[in-house]
Amino acid sequence: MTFLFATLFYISLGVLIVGVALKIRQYWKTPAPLKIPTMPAPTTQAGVVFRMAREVILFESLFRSTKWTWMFGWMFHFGLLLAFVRHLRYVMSPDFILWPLINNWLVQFAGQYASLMILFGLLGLLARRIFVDRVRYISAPSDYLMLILLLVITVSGIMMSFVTPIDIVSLKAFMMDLITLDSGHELPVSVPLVIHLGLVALLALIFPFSKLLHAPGLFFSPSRNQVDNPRERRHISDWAKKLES
Amino acid sequence: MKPITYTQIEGKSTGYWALLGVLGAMILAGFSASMYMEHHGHHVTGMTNQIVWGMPHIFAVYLIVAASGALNVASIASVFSKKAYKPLAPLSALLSLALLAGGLAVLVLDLGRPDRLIIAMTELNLKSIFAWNQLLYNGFFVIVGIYVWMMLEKKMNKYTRIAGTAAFIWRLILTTGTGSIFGFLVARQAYDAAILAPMFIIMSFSAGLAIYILVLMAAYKWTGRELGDSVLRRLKNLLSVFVSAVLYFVLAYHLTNLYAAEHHSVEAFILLGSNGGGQYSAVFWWLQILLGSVVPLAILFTSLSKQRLMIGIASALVIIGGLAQMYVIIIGGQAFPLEVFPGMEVISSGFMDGVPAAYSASFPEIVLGFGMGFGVALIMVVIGVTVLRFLPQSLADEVVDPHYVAESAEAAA
Amino acid sequence: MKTFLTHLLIAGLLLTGGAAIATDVADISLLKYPEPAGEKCVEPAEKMRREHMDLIQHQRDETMHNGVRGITAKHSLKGCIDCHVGYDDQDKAVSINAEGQFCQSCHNYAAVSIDCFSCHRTTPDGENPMRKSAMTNPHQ
Amino acid sequence: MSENMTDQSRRSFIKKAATGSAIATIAPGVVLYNVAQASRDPGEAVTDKVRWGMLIDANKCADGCTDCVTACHEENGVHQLGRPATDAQWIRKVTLRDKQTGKEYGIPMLCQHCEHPPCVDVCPTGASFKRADGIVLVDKHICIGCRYCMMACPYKARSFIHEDVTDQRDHAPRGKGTVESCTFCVHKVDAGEGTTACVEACTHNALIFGDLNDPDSEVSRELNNYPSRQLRADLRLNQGVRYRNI
Repeated sequence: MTFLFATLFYISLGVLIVGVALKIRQYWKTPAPLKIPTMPAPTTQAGVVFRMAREVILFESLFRSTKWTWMFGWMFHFGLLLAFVRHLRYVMSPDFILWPLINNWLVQFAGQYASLMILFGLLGLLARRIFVDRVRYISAPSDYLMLILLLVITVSGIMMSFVTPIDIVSLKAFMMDLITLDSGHELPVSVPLVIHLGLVALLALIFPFSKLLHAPGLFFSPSRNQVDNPRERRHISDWAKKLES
Repeated sequence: MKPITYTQIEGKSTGYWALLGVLGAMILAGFSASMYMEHHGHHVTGMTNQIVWGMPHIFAVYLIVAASGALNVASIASVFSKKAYKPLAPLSALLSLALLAGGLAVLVLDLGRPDRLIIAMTELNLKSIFAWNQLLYNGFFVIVGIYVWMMLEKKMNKYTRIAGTAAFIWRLILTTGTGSIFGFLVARQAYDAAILAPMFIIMSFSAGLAIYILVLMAAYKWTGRELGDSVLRRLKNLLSVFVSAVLYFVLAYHLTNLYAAEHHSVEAFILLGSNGGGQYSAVFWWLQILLGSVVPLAILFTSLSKQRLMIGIASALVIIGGLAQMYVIIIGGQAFPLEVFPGMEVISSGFMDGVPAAYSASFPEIVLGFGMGFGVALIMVVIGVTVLRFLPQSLADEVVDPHYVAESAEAAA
Repeated sequence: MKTFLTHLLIAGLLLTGGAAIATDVADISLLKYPEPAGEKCVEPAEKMRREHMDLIQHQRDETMHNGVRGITAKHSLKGCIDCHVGYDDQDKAVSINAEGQFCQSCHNYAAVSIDCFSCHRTTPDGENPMRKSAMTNPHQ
Repeated sequence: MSENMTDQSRRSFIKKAATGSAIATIAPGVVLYNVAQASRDPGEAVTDKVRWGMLIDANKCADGCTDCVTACHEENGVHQLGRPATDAQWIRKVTLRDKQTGKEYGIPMLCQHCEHPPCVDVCPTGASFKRADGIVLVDKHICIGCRYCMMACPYKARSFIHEDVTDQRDHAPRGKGTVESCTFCVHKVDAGEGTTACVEACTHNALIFGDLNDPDSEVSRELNNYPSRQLRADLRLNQGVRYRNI
């Protein structure tokens, strides 16, 4: 089991990194022939950064369109952030300089209870797909797959946190082995842990091929990352430049 | 009457960001104060083992009481179908949520173990009115939250009345619960009175409305929106009724106590300042009665209240009077020595039996209570009106007043 | 107990090596703590590692509400401390939540804060009944 | 093997301690009998067959003597920091004068271990609780430090721990931010000693501790034979602590 999971982790991490890198390269190279920032748009670069930050942190445009989706979506994502920070304890050595930020009551507490936020958010998003007619109509199986995958990961995590505790010291030893390319520590096998880790690996594997790419993709959306200055500066994409000259 | 349009405020001006900055600084200061208290322990506050609830509780209880009162304006519209109040309702509900959040933030941060907030919610002793209050507070957030949703979303408008009625009933129970925190304390001479629950309800009416008037005036002045005299006239008349009602309850409470011999000494303590109650009788007569009730009534009942500034001043004085009343009830009630040995005089005691407990509020306590409490409440209102449509574009007389045409016709005639 | 300890010690050593690669700083105190006095824990190590908190909490309710304490309190925190506490060069008991001691080393490694010792004392109170019986080398 | 040894050493330790205290309390005479009556199997839960109580005789309580206070705070590790308004006090000495007759009394005040304790009723989390045998305690694991119990207690018996505490006794955990009060030396009671530190320390025999449900216990016989009173009897709390000669 230990070997299996170690292998799985290296493979899925490799796929995740390479896959996302390739995707980002593709996004980078995709031309944006027209100036199409969503109005009202900022007229300076700093303004664009500020708007992008609001988009990333607060999901501003989603808030303006549908409040319910925003509420569940934001709860899910923010909870995920908190839970992620809590999980850093498994991959950080106690003598690492950032350790006090992780080994900290508030951070661990917030991360633990954020799981309930994630759960509630995901359930809300799932309910939206099932009960809102026009959303159900456009929902593909992969939309459900993502939600259910995340739900099972969340529930198995909640199980380990609140119901059937696992041997986290051994788990950390195993994780540290993976990071330091070491071996010798067994994975403390338990059903929820195997489900949790297995599905996380699966998620990493399909991430580069899924809708979850909206995470890096957001930064490349021309309607968000462009400055509203077509009159001050003429917008020509790279390929168009070549044609011009 | 024209149809009412609600819009967000723009939230781009320097003044807006300055306001957010000030409120943020208040919250930060309040949080730092609580960290300081947590780190050093509560002995750095004015609190002792006799005065166990100090300044933070005054602000917290006041804000919680005011929260349910702030909902009153919405209730008048939704439950009692007064058309003129309808445009005022969304802000009223938002303010009530915000004030409750502010009050609870203070209360939680003043706990000995705020890190055990989860325990407070998972371990409930249902015989405790405090535990019931927790359920009432959480329920209030849910019910008023739904009420706001019904008001703001057009297709849900038809349920506004039901949600509003539920919220109205809930807020009455909630304030009864808050008053009962003191009313159920049989041991203390100043409490142990059933009248405290209804008195807290009346106090909530005046506190909530006073804060509402100030927030409304500020919001409309700072955003340059029109606020007609008709709205303010109604609100200030209502305020004068509520302030009078509070005075009536205070009178009834003290008269009842004065009739019972066992309460004579506590009455002398609060009303006359005898046996070391000087600071409490001073706060009672000067701040609560004179400055916080008589002066505002004098303004509201006379032509002085034709000026907006005076209405604002009266509202501010009502708030000060309400805080003073909380001070007298909470601190004064604890300072009066417990009658552990009736008929006996305490000569000496290892723990200051028989003498009034000393209390002087410390700086961190006040910063926590005021900064955190009002900071959280007001910042929620400011952000709320920026992101959602709580405020009518205009509250000019011709928009709001159902009798506007008639009146102007009369005036013309 | 021995196997548990050996495992943990090996783990500690290996991790020390691992951490050295990861951060370039060798941490020799990692998961190293004084040898417990008794020979065997009240429960199998594997169970203790996962459920010690549940066991202690169950015992605490038994003790607080039902008055079950002393030798009948199998999972008492006091028992943990008596057995696992370390001693310094002056033969003085060291707080069990001090750096390098039993509770702290694991809890720090796993980033789990301990709330017990905001109220409970961290060393045996008076004479430690576990001390003489089994400790071979008091100077850890 | 080592488990056995441990148990034995612990057992003998406890036994020694118990015998020691029995000798110390042999003075009132009947206490030993009391111990036999009230003792239960150590692994057994407490029941309401027993109700622990105390009788305090104001006539015997000596003027200026605070031995009970010292002993209590010593026994339970309640260190004083010289700040009387915020220091914890599990027991205190109070001197009273009858307003009519001018007669003076000295009595120790402690948690009255009410049958209907207001502190238990008001506690939002149930941290304040009454054991089956009538001892009122604070479960500090779930105490959030709201101090409502202190508002509700008619006797000022409870203290909030304002500052960090170190060097607690292991039978009396105490920590900043929680509330505490006299425990009737519950650790001694559970060990079958049937007495408290304050009772042991009183050289004037002003305090008697025992089982109020046992008609033959000394405390019951004294209560039956001579009048006594409860403080604030009007509140109908049926305290476990009774006073005589005030």
